[in-house]
Amino acid sequence: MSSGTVHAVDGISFDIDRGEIVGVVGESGSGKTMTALSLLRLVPEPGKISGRILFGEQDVLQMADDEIREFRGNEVAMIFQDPMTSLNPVLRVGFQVEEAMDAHRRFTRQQSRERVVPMLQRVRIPAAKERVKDFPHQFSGGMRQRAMIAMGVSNEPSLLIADEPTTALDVTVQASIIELLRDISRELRAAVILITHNMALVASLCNRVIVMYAGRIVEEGPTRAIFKNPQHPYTWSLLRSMPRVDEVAKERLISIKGVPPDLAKPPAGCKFHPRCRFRIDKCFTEEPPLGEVDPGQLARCWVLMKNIQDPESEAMR
Amino acid sequence: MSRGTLIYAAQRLVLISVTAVVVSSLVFIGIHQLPGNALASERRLNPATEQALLHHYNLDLPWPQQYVLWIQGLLHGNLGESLVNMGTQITPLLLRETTVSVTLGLAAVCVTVFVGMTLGTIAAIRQNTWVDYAASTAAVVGYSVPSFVWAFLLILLTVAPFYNWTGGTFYEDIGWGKPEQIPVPALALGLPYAAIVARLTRASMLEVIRQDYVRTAWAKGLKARIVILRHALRNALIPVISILGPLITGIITGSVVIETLFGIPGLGKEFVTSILDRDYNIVIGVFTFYAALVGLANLAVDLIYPVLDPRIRY
Amino acid sequence: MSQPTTVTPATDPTIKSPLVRIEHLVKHFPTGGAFGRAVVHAVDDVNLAIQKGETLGLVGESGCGKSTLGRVIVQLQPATSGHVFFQDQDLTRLRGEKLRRIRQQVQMIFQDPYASLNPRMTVGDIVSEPLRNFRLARGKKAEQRVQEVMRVVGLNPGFVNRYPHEFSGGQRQRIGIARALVLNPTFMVADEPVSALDVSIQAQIVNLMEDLQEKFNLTYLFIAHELAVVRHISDRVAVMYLGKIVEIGPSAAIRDRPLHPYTKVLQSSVPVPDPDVEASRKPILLKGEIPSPVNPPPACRFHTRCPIAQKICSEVEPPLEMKESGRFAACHFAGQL
Amino acid sequence: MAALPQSLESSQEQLLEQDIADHVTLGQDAWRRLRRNRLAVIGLVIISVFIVSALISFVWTPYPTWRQALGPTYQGPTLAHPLGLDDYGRDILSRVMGGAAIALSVGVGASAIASFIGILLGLLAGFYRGKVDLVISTLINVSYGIPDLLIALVLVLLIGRGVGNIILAIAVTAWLGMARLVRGQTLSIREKEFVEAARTIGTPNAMILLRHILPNALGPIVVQATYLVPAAIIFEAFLSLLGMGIPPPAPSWGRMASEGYKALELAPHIVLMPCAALSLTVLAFNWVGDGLRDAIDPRMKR
Repeated sequence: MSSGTVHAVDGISFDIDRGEIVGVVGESGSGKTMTALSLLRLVPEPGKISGRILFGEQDVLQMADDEIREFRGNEVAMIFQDPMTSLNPVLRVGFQVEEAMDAHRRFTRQQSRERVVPMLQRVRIPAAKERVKDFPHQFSGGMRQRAMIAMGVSNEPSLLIADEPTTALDVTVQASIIELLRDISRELRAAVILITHNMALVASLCNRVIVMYAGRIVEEGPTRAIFKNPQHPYTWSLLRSMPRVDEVAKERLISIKGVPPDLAKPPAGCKFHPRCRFRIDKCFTEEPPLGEVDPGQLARCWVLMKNIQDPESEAMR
Repeated sequence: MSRGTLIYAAQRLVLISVTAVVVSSLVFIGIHQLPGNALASERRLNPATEQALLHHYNLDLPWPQQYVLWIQGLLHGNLGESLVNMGTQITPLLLRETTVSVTLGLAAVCVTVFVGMTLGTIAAIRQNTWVDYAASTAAVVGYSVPSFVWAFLLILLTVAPFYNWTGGTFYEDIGWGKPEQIPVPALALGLPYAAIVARLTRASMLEVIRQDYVRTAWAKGLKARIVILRHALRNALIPVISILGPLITGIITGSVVIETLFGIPGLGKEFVTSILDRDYNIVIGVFTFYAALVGLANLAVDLIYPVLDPRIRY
Repeated sequence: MSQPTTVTPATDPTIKSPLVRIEHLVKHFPTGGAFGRAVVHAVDDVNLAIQKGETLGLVGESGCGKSTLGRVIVQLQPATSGHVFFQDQDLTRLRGEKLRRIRQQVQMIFQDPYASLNPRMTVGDIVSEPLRNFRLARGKKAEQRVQEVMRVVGLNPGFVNRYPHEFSGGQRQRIGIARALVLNPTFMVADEPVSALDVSIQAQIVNLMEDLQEKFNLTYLFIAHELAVVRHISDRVAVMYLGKIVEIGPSAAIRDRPLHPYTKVLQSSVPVPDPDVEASRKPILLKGEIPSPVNPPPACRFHTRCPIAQKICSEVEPPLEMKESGRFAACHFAGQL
Repeated sequence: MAALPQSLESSQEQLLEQDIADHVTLGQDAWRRLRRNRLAVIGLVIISVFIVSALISFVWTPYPTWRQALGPTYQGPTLAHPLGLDDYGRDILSRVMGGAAIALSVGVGASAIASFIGILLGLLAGFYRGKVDLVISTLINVSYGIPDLLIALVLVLLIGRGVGNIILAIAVTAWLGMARLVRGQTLSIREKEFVEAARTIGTPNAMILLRHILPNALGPIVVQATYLVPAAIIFEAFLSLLGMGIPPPAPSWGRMASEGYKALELAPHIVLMPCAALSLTVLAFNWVGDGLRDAIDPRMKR
């Protein structure tokens, strides 16, 4: 592999309000996980973050080590993709939840201990009283993810980041975890960032969607607008490249040709142009800005889908 | 200790005994295939005395019969009599020497584990700093220098002037049994293996630090000390335990050399002496003891696993 | 086939010219239980027929035995009992050279595009290995054939001397397809061929497989855990739960009116990329966990979690019987959820 | 074989040249990484120096390695004798050079024999499993229950002390580790999808072993074989120290150390010179081994 700077995430900026569920969609390597990790300054070495991450009035990137420690798991909690590996295998599940509360001064030791079982009950772990003493390997994947959520919400954070929380789970389990996330976010009145590659999940859960490609936001807007009226060719093609469980006829899928770019050597101009079926000459040389296409909807494209007549047959060519 | 663990340990003890018997049987049979009789050949004996001696040691019988007699003795814990020093019972002799070897071996294991794990952990959490480079370099040098060279260096640097050393095998001249005599041979034995443990601990620690559950621990807002000690180190030690078995066998091997060099009256020195003296009865006896020792050491290591890792149950 | 009057999916009269017929196929694994007696019931009494030229989809959650079934069909693992008839040859009876010969006809596409290609071989070596194994072509002729197949699957034939690690996941999956295709097989088992790929790449592979089927008259068994993908590509779908097939039927029929409650649950669990549909979709949430295949529940295996289970479900096992023409379901209360 | 159509327009994805990373074979890649590893390069240089002096020692040494009384016994380093003289007044430099030949031939010889046996048995045990594996694994596990030095000592007693016999006595136990490694590798590689794929395309067993399993286990095998060389060198020194090594007057480093040990305080150079040569050789091999390991498996790199 060649060395050099990989701009996993480049020029990302977005806001999120309390009570909102924002979906960040993108394929592997699009930088969505890195964005989430940078919010907690958890980007692995030798990664660097620059810019500003404002949480209320505080800039996360300017915080001292002690402050960021207080911030993590307290103000902002994170749920990771793989529940099989995200819990420490040698510590009891209950203890790992208790520890999350102990790390911050919100509760006394005694209170933390007493809150563990109610927390596990809140995420609907059956027989929580008995299972609190179990080790992670005695839990199924779905149960572990519930325990992770219990850990995340135990300090009643104001922002919850869920990084592909259901990808590693079976569909039937997935459905119940999504329901749980929906309820929890309502109860907590917390902001939620859902990071996923699954467009359908976003449609089901989020108010607002951010679509990422090659480390950039390519489209952003209210969920309905993005799904009903996508303006970036990437969003548009992605939506048509997936078979739907409720689809009527066996239609041909629209495929996006080629492969996502190597971020160590990103293409010039628009990062999507090598795979784009609607590109124009300008796309090869100049990167488009993220511009407003409709009230509240932004897209990074010179062309925009609304300017293309009959894109379906164009894409099938 | 759970019932399952006790049953497991009991099964292993039976297996260890069987292995010890099988190993010594193989050596017994192997040695009895040697040409000539087993009595030391240098001594000129008149035929009558020789016959009497052969009879005394049952050497006049065909070897399968000797083997049956020997096995019967072994099952009663009797390993027979030394061929060189007639009248010396082997079992009590080897038991006495085993205490010496085990004391030394345990000290060496302590050196190995404490020095190795501490160095490895520090190197891992200070990854890519001069501390790490120094520790890593020390580790390669540490196990590239064999135990006996460590012994020479340690003698030259410390003990020689202190004990007014005069030459020859060291502890033979001044006797063995004082606690202050243990550190030097224990260090010599332990240092190469400490280096191996350090390398492994470092690698394992670096692996564990990248694990998802450690990231979870950071994301929870735990203090760095807690993340390292509670979440990382304990998991990092699990693979390190797995080399303790072979490592103990290595230390036992090394002790053969170190005991002989230092003149420490342990099993290893007994083995070398008896093999040079062709005292086959003792040679076979030492094999029996070593097989049991290695087995017990490995059992002890295996019993540590479930303590560290709840996923392992016997 | 003890009662010739009963129609099983293997003897489905709507399958006019079956290429593959699976009868009472069972695969049990011994597992390291207390005394080595425990057995994983990975595949239990499966009956199936696959029509020549069709795609049969096999869908189920992790651990349901769908991959094992695929492996037993291509004889990567021996069956515990039962038969796999391929053009009237029983594959489970074939050994050694005869089994090797049949592999010209029966091929497999694997799930993991990274693990399924030997990292020490070039693409050319990988794709030409089947030709060498059966001495079908050598030298220039083999080279030509390899380039031809590479072009067909959409790979640049100039890359024959490259190693797999130089390709992306989707390209590797194409190499795997080329390796299977080079022998001109009639039947392909595809074990989760798109699960490990990025969404934008999945469509490429699905489209490619559809095209290849049309051009070469291939018959597919397409295994996946995603109902949407399976139904998209398949003519008929079989749903598996804990080692048993619980429902088989034409794709469209299964979408419109699933007969087995488990199929219905699966269907309702999958989100759809449409906020309007999602606003009204109510997933049917299952209680409890998937039981262990070591001790599957008695009678109907789904009864412990089924929303409409009755007493009879825990007492009498519902047979997988024909409910309508070409539709089978193993449920006492089929179509009632 | 039916002809395939030339192209399939509809699914043909135009593959662009830049989609493909720079073309490097795995071997070239590993070699490039090894060359960038400073310690490994130093190790290679040290080993070359020892190999060259070992080769020279066959035809020429400053003094004959066996000639005694070249000067005062126990004499420290001088211009005429850069490493000094030993207790018989022999030239230590000449003897260290001669010792290099012995050490390297024992090390490389034992490593080669042990690797051959270990790879063969490990492959068989891992690939065929069942009874073959049971026999080989039992053999390995029982042998692990006894310190290897004891076995070697008894063996030397039985077969004698020539260089060949010493190599044999070391290899008799040294293959165990290699066999265990190769067995483990084989067991894990045979479960990989590409081996299953090889079976589905009708590859015969022998070819699966040679073409698919062995090349993929080669990395760890090479590393282990490299580590076996210094281990065997130390082992030979152990045997010599215990008086069971290559018989005098052959200048084995271990024997030199054990002879000089009596005068450790009086003339430490007699012990330290061969010990330094020994440790340096071992260190060099370990550096190369570490470098190879990092080069072959870049994930393990610091």
